[in-house]
Amino acid sequence: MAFSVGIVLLGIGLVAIAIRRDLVIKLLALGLTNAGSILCLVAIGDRPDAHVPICAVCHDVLYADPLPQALVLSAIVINFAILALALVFVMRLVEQYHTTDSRHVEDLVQRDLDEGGQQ
Amino acid sequence: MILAVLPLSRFVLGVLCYAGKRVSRTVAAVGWCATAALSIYLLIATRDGATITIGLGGWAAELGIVVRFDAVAAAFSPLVVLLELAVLLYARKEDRAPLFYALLQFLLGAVFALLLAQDLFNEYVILELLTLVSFLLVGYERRPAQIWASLKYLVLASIGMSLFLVGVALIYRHTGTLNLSQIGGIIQGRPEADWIPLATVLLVVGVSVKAGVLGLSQWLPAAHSAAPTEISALLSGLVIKMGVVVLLRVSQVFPLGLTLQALGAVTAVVGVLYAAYAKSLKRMLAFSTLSQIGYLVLGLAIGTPEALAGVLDYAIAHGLFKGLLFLAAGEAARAAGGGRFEELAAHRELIPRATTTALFVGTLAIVGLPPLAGFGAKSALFACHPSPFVFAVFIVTTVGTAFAFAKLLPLFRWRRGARRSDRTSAYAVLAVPILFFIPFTVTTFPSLHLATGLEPLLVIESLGAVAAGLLLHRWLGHRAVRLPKRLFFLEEAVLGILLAWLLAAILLRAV
Amino acid sequence: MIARYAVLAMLPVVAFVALTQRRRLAAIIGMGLFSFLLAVAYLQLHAPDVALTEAIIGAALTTAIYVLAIRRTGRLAVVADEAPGLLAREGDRVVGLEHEILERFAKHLGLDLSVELVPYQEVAEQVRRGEADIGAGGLVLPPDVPDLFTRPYLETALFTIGGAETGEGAAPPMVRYDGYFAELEIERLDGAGRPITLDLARFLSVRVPDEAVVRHPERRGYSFVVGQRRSELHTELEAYLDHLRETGELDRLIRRYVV
Amino acid sequence: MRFRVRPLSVLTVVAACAVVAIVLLGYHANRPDEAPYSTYVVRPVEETGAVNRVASIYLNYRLFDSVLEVLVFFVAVLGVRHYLGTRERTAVPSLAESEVVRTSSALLFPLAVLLGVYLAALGHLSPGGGFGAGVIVASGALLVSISLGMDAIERRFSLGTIEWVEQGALFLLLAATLLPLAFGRAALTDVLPKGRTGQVVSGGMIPVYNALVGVKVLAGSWLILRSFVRHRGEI
Repeated sequence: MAFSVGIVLLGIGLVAIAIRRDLVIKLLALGLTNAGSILCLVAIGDRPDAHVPICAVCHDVLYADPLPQALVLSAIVINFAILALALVFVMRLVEQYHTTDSRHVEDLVQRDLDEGGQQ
Repeated sequence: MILAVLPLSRFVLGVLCYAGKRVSRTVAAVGWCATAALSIYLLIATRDGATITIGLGGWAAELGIVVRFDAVAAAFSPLVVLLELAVLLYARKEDRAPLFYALLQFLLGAVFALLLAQDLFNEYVILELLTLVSFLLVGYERRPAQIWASLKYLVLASIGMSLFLVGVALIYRHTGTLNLSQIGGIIQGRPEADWIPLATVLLVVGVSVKAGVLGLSQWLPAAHSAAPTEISALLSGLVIKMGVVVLLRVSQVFPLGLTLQALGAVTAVVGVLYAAYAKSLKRMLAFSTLSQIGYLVLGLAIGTPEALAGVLDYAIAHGLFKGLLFLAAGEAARAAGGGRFEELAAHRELIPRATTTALFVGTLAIVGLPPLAGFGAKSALFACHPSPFVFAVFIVTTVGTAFAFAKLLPLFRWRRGARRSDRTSAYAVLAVPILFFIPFTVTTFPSLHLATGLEPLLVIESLGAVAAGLLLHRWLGHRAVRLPKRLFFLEEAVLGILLAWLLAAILLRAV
Repeated sequence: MIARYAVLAMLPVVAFVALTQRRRLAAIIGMGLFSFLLAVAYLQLHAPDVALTEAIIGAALTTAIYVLAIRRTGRLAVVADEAPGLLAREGDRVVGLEHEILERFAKHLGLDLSVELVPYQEVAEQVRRGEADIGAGGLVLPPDVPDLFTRPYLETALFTIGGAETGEGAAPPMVRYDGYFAELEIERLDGAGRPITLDLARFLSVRVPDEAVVRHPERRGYSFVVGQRRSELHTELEAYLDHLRETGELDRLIRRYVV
Repeated sequence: MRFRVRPLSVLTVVAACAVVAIVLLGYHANRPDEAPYSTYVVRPVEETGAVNRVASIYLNYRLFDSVLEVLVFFVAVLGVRHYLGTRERTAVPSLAESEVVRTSSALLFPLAVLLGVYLAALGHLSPGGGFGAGVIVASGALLVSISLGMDAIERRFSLGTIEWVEQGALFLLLAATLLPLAFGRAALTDVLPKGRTGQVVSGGMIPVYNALVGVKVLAGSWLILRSFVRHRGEI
């Protein structure tokens, strides 16, 4: 169940990145895509009857696999890092072009390149 | 022990770079010397094809992270050393800030870490670090075009890595490990297991975005042509290959064949098409990188040990000549006051002679004229008897590359009294191995057993391809063709990733 | 068990609702809520460490930087020329039919309206260059309808004043509004000037001298202009105008401001 | 919300649905009945000394990943500062208008510090860890800036100091991973005694790493937050 939800979230995120033209919303959707993949990873380590993987002696109790959880900690931080940077880049683009519409930005960048000549 | 030091020391040096401008240059020099020494030591230690494996933190493969110095790492480390030297020599004249050198250290540390990595999640983290650092370096000068290119790069790479992570989840679920050789062992035990195709598609498509395979790589031309010169050289010569390295490691474990053939063929042909009609030099080089990534992926698809050796050989050769071309293109564009072909041709007397020579050497190598780097590597790929389809793609790409680079011909008229370049040493570092590529590879990688002879048939084939390219240029070169730009927009790129995923899934029978 | 499924099932719903919001702030808060729910889901998946990290980084820190980055409310930037009755200064305020429509539209989008008055010729140009979202101020829909314009919301007519009888077509662009009508009376309508084309709103507010030749009106319509690549905004505006037409609100407004 | 229906959008939706469907079908058709019994379950706690198994993996078995992850965060901070740092507003007034908000946000700061220290110090025994701790304290500092204004804080802790702290902590962290080489052990090895399981002082290097990561992330996320406050509302 949790794995399926993760995949669905990933799908929603991808569609939103492709359809919504506002760059800020695109970034939110990217966050959703990443969150979906992370949910998948957490889901595979879990079993309904499991315990939390914090225990001194763990032989006789069944607990959730700690490895995916440890991996996910890294992944969450990495995704935050990417989002923060991407947001800053959007801010710079807005400062330059006064729009967050991706098509619009694409046109304006193209126009700048055509006018200014590429290096 | 050296294996852990190689990447980690680079990160330490990166932090030290902040002490100031002069310190950062010293640190960069120290870092280069140390890496060169360590690489030479490792190459000598693995001359006989041996590998060195250690578990970081003293843990075995099922618990911790294992790093290994194998043929792939051995093949790439001389390239890293040479490219880094050239970039440092070039950047000396550019007056870069400490941040630049710090990021450079991080980038190279991550490159080494990736060359040594044997663990799926470890590769994920390193790829993300690479993405982020190169993302910063692409937009380093903060021009809007660079920022937009970086943003697209980041979004697409992040989508790719999300898919990769889902693949990792599936694999871990079924094998209980992340170590690639252990996974390989489990898969060999049950090659028919139903989950394997699905996991493979997720992994391969995820990595392909990073590696710049078309349908997934719309960020590449924008990012590589917009970046500062040295960074373009590093990205095209080295960083993009890291995706190929991961793809190679994955393809050694998971059966991929047809998927890679399809993706590689499309990339190679489309890349060369766009390169042929690009209007500026840097953009053409970027598209040509795209086509050559397709080439490498086709080599991976053949899958025999000789083909893998050929892939490594070509990756190194491409790193050398593409690095050289990008460096020279940067200086040429600045000297001529613009990077478009008409501007370059109009002001060609302003371009220093060393730069023109470097462009010339790079062009000869990239079109595969014997006995330069491009030829040696290409012959290694041809020698492994590809299928007629792959062979046809090889021929089309070679002819197309010659056609595209024929646009540089007006620059190559010999003339007197041209200006002197102050970056000659940077070019020399790359040009010398290109000119003496065959002896260079034979002495550096004895364990790869490369096919290096100048077989008459191959020589004729390559000369024929170049001649065909030149003839095409005579006939069609003046025609201006506008290829659709939409292919490289962000929304279309997302659709491209999805479609490529579906194609790969169908080819691998994951449905 | 049921709680577990409930939280998991809510996740896609919340994400979908959040990402279909028109207002950025709403979308950001929606995704913050989503992150919080996700943290709860992680707790139920026996991953307290992950839940904690997600709550701190995903729900708190990410939302914080988004909220800090965006403007409190977005801006709908409008450039316009003055057109009496449609959009004109009155003291230090701008009033008129078009202003009313745009103000309502901005409110509908959750944006603040900002109107900048520029010369007539520059309106379309500024919108095309992307310096403003919408152009307004009694813009007359050209006969070769480029897709930048909305469908006309109000009928109008063009009158040509002055000039020779044969000066058909090639109407010169209008001059600045600032002091425009005054100039018109003194300088341009002395019989020797080139012909001037005026739309109904501007024509009615000009005192046309008796000796001036006024040629037959040409039926046209007023509309707004939206940037070339802003098709999302274009669709929104078109849909909003339709909504005004259907509810009869547009008629009421026209009667209030124009007739 | 009205969207204009474009062929591209329709195609994207269809393709995304197909991808989701293939993954879901593939996953559910081949799902093994049980998740694999993790290798880490059978390892004795004494091996790493951490009761929290996630922390033992995160900061011992697979420490290399975590070091790289901290580097990723460091690079992100660099990036944010590099791209936003060019022209800053000189004075940022306090963000909150109401007196109540101002007072209460200042009161929350000690709580944030307390929570942060708790999470970092006991990360090997209970959920938590250096990263979350750093972010919480930085957010607390943001609340203080709401009540006092950004400039008041920056007069006290200059930008240079905070950058210095961040780089210093990262340097120490990297040095600590290389330190075992001096003892003739593999890099990234835990060389400290593991201590009595369940005690606050146990877990070998894990609490040390937690502390270093905490300081590094505190400085880093403060740098990010202050950059965003200085450039508030630019989109």
